[in-house]
Amino acid sequence: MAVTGPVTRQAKSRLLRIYEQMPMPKYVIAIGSCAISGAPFNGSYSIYEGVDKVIPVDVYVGGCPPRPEAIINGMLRLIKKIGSAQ
Amino acid sequence: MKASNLIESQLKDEAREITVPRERRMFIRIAKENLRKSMKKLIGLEGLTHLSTITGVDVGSQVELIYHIVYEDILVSLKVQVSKEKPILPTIVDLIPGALLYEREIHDLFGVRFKGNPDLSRLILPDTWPDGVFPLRKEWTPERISEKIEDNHENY
Amino acid sequence: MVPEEITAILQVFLFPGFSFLFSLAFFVEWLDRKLVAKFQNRYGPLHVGPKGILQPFADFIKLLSKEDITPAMADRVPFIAMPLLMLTLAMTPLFCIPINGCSALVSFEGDLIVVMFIMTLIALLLFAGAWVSTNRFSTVGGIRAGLQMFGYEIPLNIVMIGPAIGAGSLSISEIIKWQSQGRWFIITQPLGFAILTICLLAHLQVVPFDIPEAETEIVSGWLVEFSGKKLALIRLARNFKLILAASLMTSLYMGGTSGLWQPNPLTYFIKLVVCVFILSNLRALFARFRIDQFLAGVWRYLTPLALLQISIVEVLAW
Amino acid sequence: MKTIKIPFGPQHPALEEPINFIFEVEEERVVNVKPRLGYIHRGIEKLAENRTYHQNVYLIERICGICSFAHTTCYTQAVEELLGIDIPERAKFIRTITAEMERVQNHYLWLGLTAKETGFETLFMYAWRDRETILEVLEMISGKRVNYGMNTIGGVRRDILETMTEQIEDKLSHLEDRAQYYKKICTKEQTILKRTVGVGILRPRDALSLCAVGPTLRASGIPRDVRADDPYAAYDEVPFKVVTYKRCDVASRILVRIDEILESINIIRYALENMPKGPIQVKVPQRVPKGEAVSQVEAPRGENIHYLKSDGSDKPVRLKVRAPTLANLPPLCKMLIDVNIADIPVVIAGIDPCIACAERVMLVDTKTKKRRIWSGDKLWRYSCEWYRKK
Repeated sequence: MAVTGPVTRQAKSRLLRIYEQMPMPKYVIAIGSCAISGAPFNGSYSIYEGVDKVIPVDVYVGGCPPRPEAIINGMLRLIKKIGSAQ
Repeated sequence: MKASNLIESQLKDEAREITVPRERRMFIRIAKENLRKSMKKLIGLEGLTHLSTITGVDVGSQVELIYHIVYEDILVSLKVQVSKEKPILPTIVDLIPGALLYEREIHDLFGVRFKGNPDLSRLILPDTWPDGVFPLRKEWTPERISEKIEDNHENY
Repeated sequence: MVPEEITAILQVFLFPGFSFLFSLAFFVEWLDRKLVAKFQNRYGPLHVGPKGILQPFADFIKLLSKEDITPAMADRVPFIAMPLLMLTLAMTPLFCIPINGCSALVSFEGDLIVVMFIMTLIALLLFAGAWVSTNRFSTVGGIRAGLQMFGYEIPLNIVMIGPAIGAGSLSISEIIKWQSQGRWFIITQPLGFAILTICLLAHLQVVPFDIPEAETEIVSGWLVEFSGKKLALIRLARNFKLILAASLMTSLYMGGTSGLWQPNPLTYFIKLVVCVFILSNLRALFARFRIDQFLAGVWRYLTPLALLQISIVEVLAW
Repeated sequence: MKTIKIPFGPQHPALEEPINFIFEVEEERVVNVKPRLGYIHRGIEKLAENRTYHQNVYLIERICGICSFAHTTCYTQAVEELLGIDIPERAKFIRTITAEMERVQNHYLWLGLTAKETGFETLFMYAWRDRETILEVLEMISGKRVNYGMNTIGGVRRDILETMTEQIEDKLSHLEDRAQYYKKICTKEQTILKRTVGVGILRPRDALSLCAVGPTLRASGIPRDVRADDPYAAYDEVPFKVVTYKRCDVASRILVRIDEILESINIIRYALENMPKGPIQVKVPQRVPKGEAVSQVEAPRGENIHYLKSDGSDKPVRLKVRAPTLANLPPLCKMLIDVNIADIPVVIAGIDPCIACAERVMLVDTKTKKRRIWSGDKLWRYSCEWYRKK
């Protein structure tokens, strides 16, 4: 599951619901610094500082917005991680 | 400057004070009572009037609402003040249907109630948001807000 | 074990039977995905196997390994049975299509009617599967699939009867023998071939008519609740439907295995690839119709044209 | 508005608000619509009040990934008006050029997504491939594909050098004939016409009373464009035509946007030729004198309004941002009345919502009063999650 952008208070319940609906094995990749730590919106009353406050995250891709190459690199790492976990 | 003179002539009796910071801009302060009257006049002018948005500003004990209206090429801002204790204003949704969402947003963030607005339900803030907390008011500092929210719905 | 029985078993399991059809299914899916990718100016599957040819097989294995969720509200037995049924139903008509030489494994007078019946059964099964998985999307998807079926069934069946009347027999192998003297029905009945392609597109629920599975409107229609092994079987069944559609087009209108020289599987294979090319070409060209536009279009244009085609065949007996 | 393919990463439109529509439906016809926002409400206006003016530039840029330059232009103009400074001519021209490039990029993106909504995959792929060319140009100028970070209070941070102009030139001509090609398709291709003509009607009278903005308004025949009515940056020196169409449906919105691509390309060409020499930035004090300012900008999706109030300190008292999509919501609700359920995504895409249109469409069947919640399209949820694989 690829999560981008900050997790707002309103959207948290839906994120959790979708996470549970996913068939096993589940992997989450947080794309963008907003998803990693809430980036410029830190301190706002309506967002959580990062996706890992809500669901476990496997791979983080930094950048705001991250470059396409960075995302592809993130995906490759995820695939390696899946391979090693298998 | 035909358009601006036209507006001035129309609103001169209601307007308490008119300032023109630069061409194509105009700020007019009006009393709460004749908000609807001046709005009707503005819409009455032939040509194209379009409500861009309503801005809320917390000025100490009062909440100031600014109605930004574009007429021809001039951006007119009608400023109305309403007290924080009794924040009630007549709605303008019947005059300008487009104002519905703006009024709901102001109601969410500033707590100003618009008499006559058909539906003032939550627009921006989540459903679990505690009533009475109006984030954009100065007295609600970010710390107070987050602490009020934490104890409100920890069950989430 | 008498030699004939061995060869019969070999034929059923090996050559024109299961293993050949399975590999053909994956090859056809790969071909379709590659062609559509080429039309859309992108690569298509690349990494698994040479030129990505093993990608469909890899998808199949991956889906088998995924967790298989049966929604609590859905009634279990039909929900589980539906993909299996769909796969078997999609595969059986392929045995009536002659691939090796002029006669199919199972060829008797009237096997064309059996094929038509099974194709309608598949569409019905799809509607039942959607209804069983009690998800709002799938119910709407199922209703749309049902509606779409009413639309394309009649012209499809009429147009499939055309060549049978022309060749004077209801068995696909006879039709091919009749066409082997070079008189392909595509030349004598071009209108029939066009209508057959359009209806097969609707049968395969491919883009211009993928209304039951419209991604942007109802996520993935009746497919939404199937996951894991069930989804793998359904996708495999869809590949078989594609082979069935392409081979129907070849055997009924383009002379199946009969070609310039002695009938053999190679000519059938080439024509199959040509038909898949036509189908995926159409798939990449159109936007999706709404269900009411589709029904209006079918009842106003396709059915009368199909009747016209049949009357021409009846009168002139080409 | 994105798909589940990996390469469409975060630079995909960072949309503003995933929205929840409540439709009341009689069989296939929609009877009433009620929007519900807030899924991505990040409290930007509250954050802006405890950040300095220069920090706010980065915050404002991240309101919306696609019209980020429009937001920063609007914000910096408001601050410059309060400071009473005038930015150098060259900076004005660079702002105009980058704004028009962002418009071209936005409209190509929108064209692709509308095609995706109607199920036309190929046009979606083609439009997005062509969008890459304009993204390369933007990357060459500003170093970033989306949130360019070009704007700062008092001018622009990067210059458009002479060496870049002829590269930009041939990329623009490529984009121009692609736009002509798409215009031919969108007027002749039967399947697109079937799905867009006569769908989502917005009559001029409704467009005016509901305060629609941008291409949605201009597609109903009303020539209102902030670049013409209240020229900012270098728009008073650059000649251009306001594009309007009369047919008031999704098809005319497609044509308005394609014509605007062509118009923007001419503006960029004209501005590149007679861009004056000179500095591109002016030194600016930290503290802004007391006062208030309203600034308007024509973002790709419509009119963008920023209201800024300052009290002499280095932090704004109040910053109000109204993005064009909020203004286009009431007209959208009007358009969605008595529309076929299958057309809902197409009509929503019509106003090019800067919303993930992850609409959780709740169908309230008026007869049976049964409430069916349709998560309209889980794939499109912006702030929550994309499926990793279909």
